[in-house]
Order: sequence, then C-alpha cells, then structure tokens
Amino acid sequence: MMGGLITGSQALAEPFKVGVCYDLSKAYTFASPQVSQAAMDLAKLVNLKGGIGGEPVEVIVRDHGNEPQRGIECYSKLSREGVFVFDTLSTPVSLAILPRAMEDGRVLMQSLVGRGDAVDGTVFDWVYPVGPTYWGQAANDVAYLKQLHDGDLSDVKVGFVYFDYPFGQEPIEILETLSEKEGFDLELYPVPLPGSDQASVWSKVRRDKPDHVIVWMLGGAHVVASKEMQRNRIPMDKYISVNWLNEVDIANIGNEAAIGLKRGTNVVGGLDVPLRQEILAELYEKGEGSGPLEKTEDVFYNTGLAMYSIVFEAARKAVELEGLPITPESYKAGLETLKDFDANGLMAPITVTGEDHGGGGKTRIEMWDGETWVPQTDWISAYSDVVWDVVKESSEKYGQ
Amino acid sequence: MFYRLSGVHHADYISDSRMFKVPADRNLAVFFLIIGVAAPFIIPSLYLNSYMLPWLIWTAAALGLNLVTGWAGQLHLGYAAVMAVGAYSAIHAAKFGVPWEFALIIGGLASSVIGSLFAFAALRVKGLYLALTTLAMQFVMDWVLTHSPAISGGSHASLQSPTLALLGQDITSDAGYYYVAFGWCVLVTIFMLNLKRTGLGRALVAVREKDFAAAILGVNSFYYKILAFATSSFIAGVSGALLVATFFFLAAPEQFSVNVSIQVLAMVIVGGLGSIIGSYFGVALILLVPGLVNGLVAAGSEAIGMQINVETLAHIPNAVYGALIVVILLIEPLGLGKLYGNIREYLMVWPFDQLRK
Amino acid sequence: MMTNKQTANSAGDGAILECSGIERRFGGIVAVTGVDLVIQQGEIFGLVGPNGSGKTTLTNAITGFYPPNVGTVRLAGKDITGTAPHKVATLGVARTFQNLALFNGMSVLDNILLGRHIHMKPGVMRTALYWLAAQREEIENRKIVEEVIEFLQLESIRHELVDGLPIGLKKRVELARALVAEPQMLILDEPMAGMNQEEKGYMSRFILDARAERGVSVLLIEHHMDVITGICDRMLALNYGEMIASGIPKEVVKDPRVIEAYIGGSHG
Amino acid sequence: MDWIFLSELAINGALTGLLYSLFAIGLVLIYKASSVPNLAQGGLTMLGAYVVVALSHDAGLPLWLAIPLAALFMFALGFGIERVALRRLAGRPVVMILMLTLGLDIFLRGTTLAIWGGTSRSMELGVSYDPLFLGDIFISRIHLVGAAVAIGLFVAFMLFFRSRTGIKLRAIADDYTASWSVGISVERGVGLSWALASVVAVAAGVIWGEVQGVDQSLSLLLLKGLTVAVLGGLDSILGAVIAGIILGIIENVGADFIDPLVGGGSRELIVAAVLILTVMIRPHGLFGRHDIERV
Amino acid sequence: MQDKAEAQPILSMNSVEVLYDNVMLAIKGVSVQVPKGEMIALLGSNGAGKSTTLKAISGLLKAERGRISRGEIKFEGEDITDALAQNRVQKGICHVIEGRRVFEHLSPDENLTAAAPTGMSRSTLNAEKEKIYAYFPRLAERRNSQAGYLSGGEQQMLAIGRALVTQPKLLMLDEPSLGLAPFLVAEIFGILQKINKEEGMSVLLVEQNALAALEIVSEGYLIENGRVVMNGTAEALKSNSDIQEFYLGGGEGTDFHNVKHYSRRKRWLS
Ligand SMILES: Nc1ncnc2c1ncn2[C@@H]1O[C@H](COP(=O)(O)OP(=O)(O)OP(=O)(O)O)[C@@H](O)[C@H]1O
Ligand SMILES: Nc1ncnc2c1ncn2[C@@H]1O[C@H](COP(=O)(O)OP(=O)(O)OP(=O)(O)O)[C@@H](O)[C@H]1O
Ligand SMILES: CC(C)C[C@H](N)C(=O)O
Ligand SMILES: [Mg+2]
Ligand SMILES: [Mg+2]
Repeated sequence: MMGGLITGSQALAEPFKVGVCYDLSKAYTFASPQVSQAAMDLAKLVNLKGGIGGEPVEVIVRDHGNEPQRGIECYSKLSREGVFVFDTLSTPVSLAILPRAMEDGRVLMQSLVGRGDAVDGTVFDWVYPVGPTYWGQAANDVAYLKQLHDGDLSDVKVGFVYFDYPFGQEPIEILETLSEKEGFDLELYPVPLPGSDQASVWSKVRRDKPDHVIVWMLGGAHVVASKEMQRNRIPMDKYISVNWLNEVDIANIGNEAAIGLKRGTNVVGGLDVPLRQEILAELYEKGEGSGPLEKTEDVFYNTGLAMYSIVFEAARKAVELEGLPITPESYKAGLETLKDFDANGLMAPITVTGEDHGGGGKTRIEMWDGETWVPQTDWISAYSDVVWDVVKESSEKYGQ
Repeated sequence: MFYRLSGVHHADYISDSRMFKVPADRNLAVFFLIIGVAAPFIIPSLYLNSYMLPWLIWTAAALGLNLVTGWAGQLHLGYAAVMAVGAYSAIHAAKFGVPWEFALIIGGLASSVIGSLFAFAALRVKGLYLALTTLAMQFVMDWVLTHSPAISGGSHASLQSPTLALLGQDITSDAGYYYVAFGWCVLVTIFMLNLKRTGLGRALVAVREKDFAAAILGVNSFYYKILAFATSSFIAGVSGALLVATFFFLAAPEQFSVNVSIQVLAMVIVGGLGSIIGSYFGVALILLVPGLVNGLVAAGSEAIGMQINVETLAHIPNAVYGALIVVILLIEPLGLGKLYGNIREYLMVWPFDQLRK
Repeated sequence: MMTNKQTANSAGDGAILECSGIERRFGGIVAVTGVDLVIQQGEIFGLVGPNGSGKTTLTNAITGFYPPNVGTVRLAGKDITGTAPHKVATLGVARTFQNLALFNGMSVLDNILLGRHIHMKPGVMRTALYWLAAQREEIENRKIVEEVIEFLQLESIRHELVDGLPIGLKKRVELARALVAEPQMLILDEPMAGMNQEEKGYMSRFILDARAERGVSVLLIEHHMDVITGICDRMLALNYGEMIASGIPKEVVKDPRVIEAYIGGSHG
Repeated sequence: MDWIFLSELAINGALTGLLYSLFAIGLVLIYKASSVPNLAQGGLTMLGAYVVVALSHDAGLPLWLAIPLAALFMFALGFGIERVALRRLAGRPVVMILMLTLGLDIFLRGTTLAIWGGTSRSMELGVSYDPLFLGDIFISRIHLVGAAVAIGLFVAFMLFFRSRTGIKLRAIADDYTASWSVGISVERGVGLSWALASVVAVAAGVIWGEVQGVDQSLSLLLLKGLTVAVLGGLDSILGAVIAGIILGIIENVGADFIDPLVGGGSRELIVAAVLILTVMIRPHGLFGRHDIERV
Repeated sequence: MQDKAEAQPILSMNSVEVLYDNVMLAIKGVSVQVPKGEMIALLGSNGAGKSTTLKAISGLLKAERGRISRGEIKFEGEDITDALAQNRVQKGICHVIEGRRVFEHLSPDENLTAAAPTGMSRSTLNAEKEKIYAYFPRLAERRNSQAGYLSGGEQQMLAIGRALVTQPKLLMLDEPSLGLAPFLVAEIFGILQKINKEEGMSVLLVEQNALAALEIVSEGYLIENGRVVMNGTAEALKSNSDIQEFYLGGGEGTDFHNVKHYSRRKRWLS
C-alpha cells in the first residue's frame, strides 16, 4: 500500500494495472512463461510509446500453481491494490475467480480458458473469453475437414483423442452434434492424465483407421502421441491439434517427423509477426526484454501478445470514450467497442459486443511444413449457430 | 511467570478434567475467542476473507482428518474426496430447495456414508498400504466427478452454489461468511477438545496404538474405526460444503483433487498428529506460506531490482515451501503443535528453569 | 484378610473357567492340544511350561485372539468358544500381556481409565455434548479408577506418560487396568518377568489382595517357580502344547516329567 | 474377438508396466532397506533426467558418459539426503517420514525447475521409433529397451539382497536398534539404499524422459509407481516387476473392454479398483512380507 | 580384588551421567570396571538404570534420545565416550539388548550373517556360525526358518549368537533370563560361563535373577536410583543380608502370603 506512493510525477499517474495470476510452477508451465513474458514485453512497449492516455501500464505477474485457493488469494490481494482486469490462463482458477469477479465488478479476461459459455455477455457481464472457445475451435476444425473433403463428410471417420478431464472433454458435445449434422463417424479416445502412456490409444487408432484425428491435449502429450503414431505407422498429416501445441513440441517431435501436422489457432505463428519484430527491436536488442529470447520464438508468445494487445487496446478505447481514469465500467465499454481488431495482423480479427464477449471465435488451421506454419484456411468461425445453441443452453443454467 | 502451575490444584475430578487445566491456557483461549468474534471489525476484509476464512474452514477440516489420522491412527489420502461428497451433496440439496441448515447436514451425512466405505479398507490394511488404498478411492471419486456432468455441473464441471442462508437469514456479507466459518471451526474445536477427555477419544487412541490390547479391554476396534471415519467424514463433508458456500461459491473437481488430499494431510502432520492447536498452525503454514513466500520473493526481487526470470521466480517459493516442511520436521518431528508445547513448557517454568532436575 | 484355607473353601463355589480338549494350530505347528482345565471361583491357578509350550496360545484361545481349532471354553458355565476378544472382555475376563500392551502415548490415568471402557458408553453425541451427557459418567468412573490407583500405589505417577516408566511399574499399571474392569477372571501372562525378589513379593501381594478384596479368580503364567508354588492353589504344566502334570503346586514340581521338561535337574 | 489386437494391447501393456516397475524398484529398494516410504522418488527421477539432459544436451557430453556421470551425482545425492534429512528422523513413526519425503519431493521439484525451467526437453537416446513387428503385432522399441533395463535391475537387486550387504540392509529394515547393537551402520545402510534408489531414478528418468519428454510430469510417475509397489508388496522387488506387468496388461486390455461401457476413459478406475481389491484380499500386496504380530 | 585392580580393566566407566530427552537424568555418576576375562553382574531393581548403563557403554543411547552428559568410558584404555555404536562393536564391545530383538524377517542364519563384521571372510564367518551352532544346537535345527517365529528361548540364543559373530572382547547381556523357563536359564548361563572360560571373553551381565547370576560371576555391582550403591565379590554380595532379602529371596522359602503391605525402606537408599 505504501509502495504505491512513489515520488515525483509518477505519483500522480496511477498506472493501468493488469493482474496476471498464472500457473507458473505446475502443469501449465509449458505455456504460461511465454504468455506472461509477452504480457510484460508488451506493457514495456506500450510504456515506451507513452503509455495509455499518457499514463503507464503495468502487468503484475503472480504464480497460483493452478490451485483455486491461491488464485483467489492473488485476485483478492491485487483487486485490493486497485487492479480490475484479471487473467488466469487456467480453467480451474478462472472458474474459482468468476463468481467473485461477477460480484465485485472486475473484468475477468479468459482467452482460451475457463467456461466456454461465458462468451454469452448477457449472462456473464464481467467475463471476456476473447478469442475462440474450445467449442468454437472444434467446430472450426470440422469446417476445415469439410472443406478438405469437398463439402461431404458422410464417409469420413474422425477420431477425437483427448485428455480425460474437463479441458479435453469439453468439445465432445459439439463434435457429437456436428457428427450427426454432417454425417461423419466420430470415435472417442480418452487419454488419462498426464498422457505419458498412450500405447493402447494409438494401437486402437491404427486399427480403427480414422481419416483424421482431432487432438485435445497439451505439451509433452503431443510428443508422446507422435511417437506412438510413428510406431503404429499413422501418418502425421492426420493430426489436427488444439491450439496448445508449440515449437518446443515440434522440436521434440522432430522437425522432419512433424511435417504435415496441423493445429487450429487464433494467432499467426512464426517469428515475423510485426508486433514481435517491433518488440525485438525496441527491447531485446537493447537488453530490455523480460526474459530469454528463445521464449519469444514460440507461438505461445504470440498468443500472449494477442491476448494483451486486446487488453491494452480496450484500455485505449476506454480512455477515448470516457477519459481518465479508467474505471471497470469504462474499461468494459472499451472492450465492447473493439471491432475487427487484429493487432496489426497478429491474430484473427475480433469484434466484441455486449452479447458476444468472445469476439467472434475465429480460428484457422495451419500445417507444419518442416520449417514454418502454412495456413490451410482463412480465419473462420463456422457453425456459429450450433455453437451458440450450446452456449445458450449452458449459460442459461448459470445463476440458477 | 505467565504460565503458572504451582498454586493450581485440582481439588475435585471435575476440575482435574477441565479442557484447559492451566489458567493461562484458559485465558489465552478466551482471548482468541474474543479476537475471533471481533475480527470483522478489526481486520481488513481482504485478510478476513482471503486468509482468515479459508484458514478457519481448513482448520475445521484438518481437525476432522486429525481425528482419523492423529487419534485413530489411520493414514488417509482420500480426505479431499470425502469433502467433495459433502460439498456436492449439500449444494445439490440446497439447489433442490432444502434449507441450508439441512443441506449442510445432508452433506455431512452423505460424506459419512461414503467416508465409512474408506473405513472398510482400514479394517484390512494398515500404514502405507492403507494410504494407497484411500488414495485409490480418491481416484475413484475424481473419476466419478469428472465423468458425471449431472453431479459436477455440466461440461465445464463447475457447479454454482446457491446463496447461503442460515436461520432464515441470507448470508452475503464478508463478515457473515466469516462468522459462519468461525462458528463451525469453534464447534469442531470444542468437539475435539472434549474428545481428549472422554472415553471415545481414549478408545480411538487405544485402537491406534495396539488394537489387540484395545480388544481385551472391550473396545471393538472394528466399530471404533468406522466411527472415527464416519465422524471425521461428517466434519469433512460440512467443511467442504462451507468452503464452497462461503469461499469458492462454486464447486469444481480441482478444489478436491488428490493434491488437496495430500495438502490436508500435510497440514495435519506438520501441525502435529493428535494436536489440536497444531492443526491451527499446520493449516496456517501449508495454506498461507506459498502465497506469502511468493509475495516475498516477488517483492524481494523487485527491491533488489534484479530481473529474475518469471519462471525461476515462480519455482523458488515451491522449493522454499518444500524445504520448510523438511526443516520443521527435522526440528520437531511431532510438528508445530509440539514446538508450541515446548515453548509453553519453557514458559511454565520460566524464570525458574534453573531449578529443573 | 483371607487365609489360605478360606480361599480353598471359596474355591468350592463352582467353576468359573472350564476348557476342554483345546487345540490350536498355526500352519503346521500344533501349539496347544488336548488341554483340559478347570478353574474354580476364587482360585489362583498357575500355568507353567517351557518356552513355546503353548501357555500364551492357550490364553489367546480363551480370550478369543486365536480361537481354538478344537475344544470348548466355558466361562461361568456359558460357552464362549470363539467369541471375539472385545466381547469376551464384556463377559468379565481381563488379562495382561507377556510383552506389555500398554498405550505408550497415554498417561497412566488414561490407560487405567480405558480399563473401564466396558462400563462406559462413549459415543460421538456424548462427546459433543460433554457437559450434558458425559461428564458425570467420566467422574464416576474416575472414582473407581482412583481406588485401584491407590490400591496399587500408583498415585505419584498418575499423570505421567506410560512410555518412560520402568518395566515393573508398567506391569503394575497393566494390572491396574485389568483390575478396574472388575473382572471375574483375571489372566496374567508373566506379570513378574524381569522383577527382582522384592518386586515379585509386591506383585504377589497385589494378586493375593485382589482375590481377597475383589474376589477374582486368577490364571497366572509364570516362570518364577517360587511364586507359583508360593501363591497358587493349583497348577498345570504344559510341554509341547500338551498337559504333562496338574494338581497342587508342591506336588507338580516334584513330577519327574516337569523337572525334565521345565525345571531342569539342577534346580535350586 | 480380435486376438491379435488383444495380444498387442497385452504385450505393450506389459512393457509399459515394466517401465512403471522400473520406477517402483526405487521405492521398493528404500522400503526394503529401511521400512521407509519414499515419496521423493518422483522428484529424484525428474532430477535425474534433468541432470542427464543438462550434461548431454547443454554441456555436450555424449550420452554414454552423461548417464554414468548423472548416476554418480545422484548416488552422492542419495547419501546426502540420508545425511541431512533422514538420519534425524530415524526410528520415528512412518507418517512423519512420509511427510518428510513429501517435503523433499516438493523441494527437489522446485529446485530442479528453478534451475532448468519447465519447458519440456527431449532425451534423444537415439532409439528408433519405427515399429518392431512380432507377427502382426506392433511393438515399441523404446519400451522394449526400458523393459530390458527394468529386468536387468531386477536381477541385479535380487542378487544384491542375497549378498551380505543386502542382508544387512534387510536387517536394518527390521530393527534399527538391534542393527546398531551388532555394529551395523544403520546410517550408511539407509544412505546406500537412497543412493541406489537415486541411481534407479536416473535409469527411470532416462527411459521415461525418452518416452514422454523431460519435464515436470516425470514426477507424476510417483502415483503409478506407488500403485505398482503396493500391489506387488512394498518390500518385494519381484512383486514390483510382476505387479507392473499385471497392472500394465489389465489397464490396457481392461480399458479396451470397459471404456465403451462407461463412455469414457476407465483406466484410472481400473487401476484403482485393482489396487483396492488386491489389498483387501492380500493386505501386504502380492509378495509383501507379513508383519509378525504375536499377542 | 587387589591383583585385578593392577591389571588394566578392559572396560572402565567413570562417573557417567546419562540424560534422556535432555531432562530425565537416568544414571547419576555410575562407575563400573570390568577386569579382562572376568564376568561381572549388574544388579538392581526396576528402573534403576542398569540398561541405561549398558546403552551408555555400547553407544545405543542415541536411538532413544539419550546422551552421556558427564563422565567418561574407556575401553582397553581408549576413550570411547563419544564413539559411534558401530565403531564400538568394531573395537570389541557387543551388547545383547533387552527383549531379544532378533531380525524377525530374516532366518537365524541370515541373522548371524547380518551381524558379521564387514571385513570378515566367508570362511571365518562360516566357522563362527558353526561354533555358534555347536553352542546352541537348537538354533542349528531351525537355521532356515523365520526368526520371528522362534520360541522365546530360541530367540534369546539367537540374540547371543548374533552378538558372538561380532567376535566381541566384551559381551554385555541385558537380562538374558527374562521370561525363560528355569532349565533354559541354567542352560544359557552355563553356555555363557563356558564361553567366558574357553575364549576368555569378558562379560557384563545385567540380571534380575540374582540368584543365578551371582553363581557364575566373580563380582557384582548394585545399582539403585541411578547410582552404584554396593560393589563387591559375588561371595560378599551373597552374604549381605539386604541382598538376600531383596534379591535372592529364600528360593522357595519366601512366603508370599506374608509379604507386608507397606514397603520397608532399603537401607542403602540415601
Ligand atoms: N501367531 C503365531 N503364528 C505362528 N506360530 C505361533 C504364533 N503364536 C505362537 N506360535 C507358536 O506356537 C507355539 C506356542 O507359543 P506360545 O507363545 O503359546 O508359547 P509360550 O508357552 O507362551 O512360551 P513363552 O514362555 O516363551 O511365552 C510356539 O511354537 C510359537 O512359535
Ligand atoms: N528412552 C527413555 N526415555 C526417557 N526415560 C527413560 C528411557 N529409558 C529409560 N528411562 C528411564 O531411565 C531410568 C532407568 O531406566 P533403565 O531402563 O536403565 O532401568 P533398568 O535398570 O534397566 O530397569 P529394568 O529392570 O526395568 O530394565 C528409568 O527411570 C526409566 O524410566
Ligand atoms: C494454459 C492452458 C493449457 C489452459 C488450459 N486450456 C485450461 O483449461 O486451463
Ligand atoms: Mg508366552
Ligand atoms: Mg533394563
């Protein structure tokens, strides 16, 4: 509390703060360091350029070890210090904070995590899962398959390999609905956590011969999967991953071995994204980066840039709309005026409205060609009617 | 000087079996009770709600586990699962329209029933074998939770808790939540204090130490083991339900996962098996230290202006936390409760400690 | 004080414990076989035999730890063969153990109070509502316990942990714990092992007084033959699980089979 | 019924199971030598793997050198752990030591990750991932290698426990004080068992590191390893091996039957059920020693 | 007595004080000398501190959170007050602890192997074992069964045998007769005497069975309340009237029916 009273001109400028309560020590460390590093870098960049409305921004990074309890602790502590925008990068923690954020009127960003039905802004007024939900992402994968098979999926067999807990189970409902609608066969292959033993799963996949496998796993489990696929001689190009697959995984699978592998994503992968280049030039070349350089060579870094571009852009809009200081309400308003925002070509353009807090849920499918990711589709958001049916059905139950 | 034994005589058996035989202990207990009641007026709501409240509820829960592990001597690694049973049953009951008073009891009873199943394992196996069996049961519960949307609340596996209401009063304020937690913790504590001086407590310890010797005294170890599990599970169930109703506001499987089971056991052991005051300390340590160390390390690295990699920064508190558990056990294997006891004993003779044998 | 003669008379009241044809095996080992034994009300009955001859096994068969494979056990005329130990206790049998079975983590007082377990009704509700439901019972039982504490001269160590006590005192505490249960039948498995002459004397005194004042019957296992001959009314000798002699102690110890199997030639 | 497929599941299950045994042997070693449950084996395994990667990948040593060096380091660490931590708790109730090793596990994990970070790394043993055919059955080479290592360790430790040192370790597990009284150095014995278990951790870390990558999920092997060890009987090396095989087969084949019935992954359920049932029927696992209790 | 004092005693313990848990003073300045090749007995009532004395000599106190807070212990002239237990065994002190704690899950044969010093060759070990089996033929019969299931007497023999494998120069036994049948007591004492004679091994014996003990030892100490209160040759002790009353009893002559209800004060208690 005393720490807030810094001397000089800064004392006047109460910075716009974002609470970055992440799992930096447990299961999600395959992604959280990159994302948080991106957040810190971006904040520095924004400050270099004069901040927002002339005031600096600050990201406060804390570890919650993926424990709801500690997540709440982080949230309460920071919100007392005046933070009203939070992100958790963890479904369990996001769920734990959600009731409080709703109650206290704090903005809970939850890109790529948390409950998918929170895109329904009419129910979850303080929750912003900007970016794709897992439901939308799965639907887009199906749309891609449909495009691949010239609009007819009736003879196609799709396997769904997933972590057998809520994160992996989530898309099942949508996939089942779409399998009925489009007439493809759906086979489910649950993988028990932590995914280090997948031998029987892939033996089964080999025997069932699906045309494609959609995979909802994280980190090292992709590598295990790829090895099992090699053993079973299942070609890599059948593999369509959820967005949580990165360059580290590719390296561990082997650049060559990974050729043909696909993933759905809401950000542009690769090193030559303009925003990243700018950060490299402004920060890393001057030794001002917030972490090791190699962490920026990772799609999750781009993911982080995308998430926080949105966070800061909304703040900018808020200042435009209602001036300083930014309040939770003005920030909310700022968020809801985002329109076709793509952070300078970094990600799928998003448009957030009072009803749709998801921003449209666009993703695209990319393929690894041995060196880089090659887009296979445009930014799409398919079957949005089906997805919204599920969303509405689920969000209606909230608050009862 | 504050603790005095001389001059304290118990002239009759009632006074000799008081909860706190040393007046200073009694005064201390009263003092903390008063602080507890006054807390909402003197403690900022942040601390009240994100530290005091979970601390009290977890203490109640830990005392329940202490009953089965500390008193009855059964290693239990599935305690969080039992808490989950209580939480989910109570919430479903409350959602169904059952008044919260009864919903909590339903939660407790449901936990009792499931918890007693754990006891059947305890009748056959001991020690680490039992620990692993209870762990397996925890896995079964986890599995059931993550695979039955009807119980766990849809595809997100999150179940919202209806607003807590007790005695016809909606409870929504921070102070309200706190008092509920405080009340429950005091109740459980009193129960445990009474346990120390009644036949039930003695019978449980007897079963723990030598079941054959207990048997020849007429103690049915079968019955008492089940009773221990049932009672502790009841406490677990209500604590789990209260945790959700006053703290999480929604129930999710991660709140009751294996890690949590291990954590509660750690609270009990670090606090001291069979020690009531120890459980208070143990919970405080296990629950609050990671966050504290986290903050300290963050503040420290900011203060010295060093740019430490966020990742390294996040892992250091874990290392410290692990080391702390190790160090405490090395200093006093009987846990923080014993450590406190040593200090108390020291004070009891201070400043006349030279006179000891 | 009762004299020897009176005891013998009171022994006529009828059998308190009757074992007939007891056999107990462990895997291939026959630990006890064909043992018949009758203990009269108020009698002190000695049981001797070399190590591993089945003395402890026999008491375990009686108290239900290792129910006999063959044979019956009757307590005051009632068949209790194979009854679980905790039920046997409620029927009025108390015992001590050869290797001590005290609860080390508890005070002497709590250990002895546990002996009153069968006379109390501990429960969860009673514990929760201590002041309403349990206090009176606790106090009442405490009084009985204090009598025995006084009887066995344990006042000064009442609140001490059992753990640090010397063996002799531990054995006394265990005896106290057995006595407070107010049993009809008391089984003592080597209560005087590791005691010197003086302490043996005290222990014998306590056993005799317990019989005199409380009317218990005693089954006493001992390797100290002077104690057996000194205080037992009758005795039985086992070898390899079988009875080799029984009767009045002074006569049994002269039995050549007992001397050969148990006492040894140079007994002095 | 597709017998070929079933056999493939069974064989691969058995091989995976042996990899769990590889881990479990570390637990059994310590339990057999000091009656102490070691919950830090997960942390040790993870550390072992990281050290190998640090030596080979970061420091550029060849694997054949990096692995023995890492084993040496871990061997010393095992002794160190006894020296610093376990010695003080010798003879205390099991729960306390249980907690101590758990704290140790948290500490080891925290330290390892603070040094090397959480990013998954690869082991690069160079074992090919082309399938190996046994008729129509596809077998994984690395699993075969791991299974061979497990069997090798099994044989080595079976012989070890018959040797004089091995007998001394078993004596220590029975009674610390009696061991001291005849001049057995309990400290050195317990230290040795930790040192050996730490070396086993390197073996497990290398093989599992190759199978799943080197990251913190290596420490999660603890739960499976404990299950295998308990199932086999905590102090039986043979038990650990057999239980590994049995569990591997049951979870692979069983899941194939039961998954469709329950509409979801049932492996954990099967494992839990097998464990509960076995222990209920045989309270000391399949081959564990029985307590000698004489009233 | 006098010539013995001139020869250096194999063990000499001077004014040793032992604290348990840093508070409980169990022995208060005990001094004991064991002359080389002699058998010495320590007598005393329950809790007097006999076992503590032995543990102080063998270094087993630490297992029970006890420590020597004063005094010194010399073995063959060398100060061993702070030596580790295993080093003392190497030097030649072996302690057969109270309660026949054999390694239950090992066979008798493995029990003997476990006690073998690290450097002992296989053939020496086998020879030692055969010697022990010759002393205790019963053990030989059961050499491969589980030690935990041996009878009490057999376990006691095993415990002594196990100590002999360490080839001690000083053997200390803590109540070897506890719970043993009379003829076994005689047998074990006979063997002890034989070993003492044949191998010249010094023996320090703690016994409650004073009658039997004083028959075979040359000298005895009486410990009460943590202090040595009497010391003398076996004959001298046997003829002391207090010892007769409190330790020897009249054999079968004691009339337990006439034991008094109050305790007579022992004269040597301060
Ligand atoms: N639980 C058991 N399992 C296997 N064998 C047993 C068991 N209990 C006793 N025995 C065996 O039964 C026989 C009789 O033993 P018991 O303990 O009854 O002898 P005892 O007469 O009491 O001897 P002691 O005087 O040494 O106490 C012995 O051979 C013993 O090894
Ligand atoms: N581990 C311990 N902790 C605390 N006090 C102890 C411990 N061991 C022994 N004592 C105490 O030290 C004193 C001496 O005990 P010790 O065992 O040496 O007696 P002893 O002469 O061998 O008696 P006994 O005939 O019962 O074996 C006793 O008062 C006992 O209570
Ligand atoms: C960081 C991510 C892997 C988060 C994950 N999708 C979750 O459900 O929490
Ligand atoms: Mg016996
Ligand atoms: Mg002793």
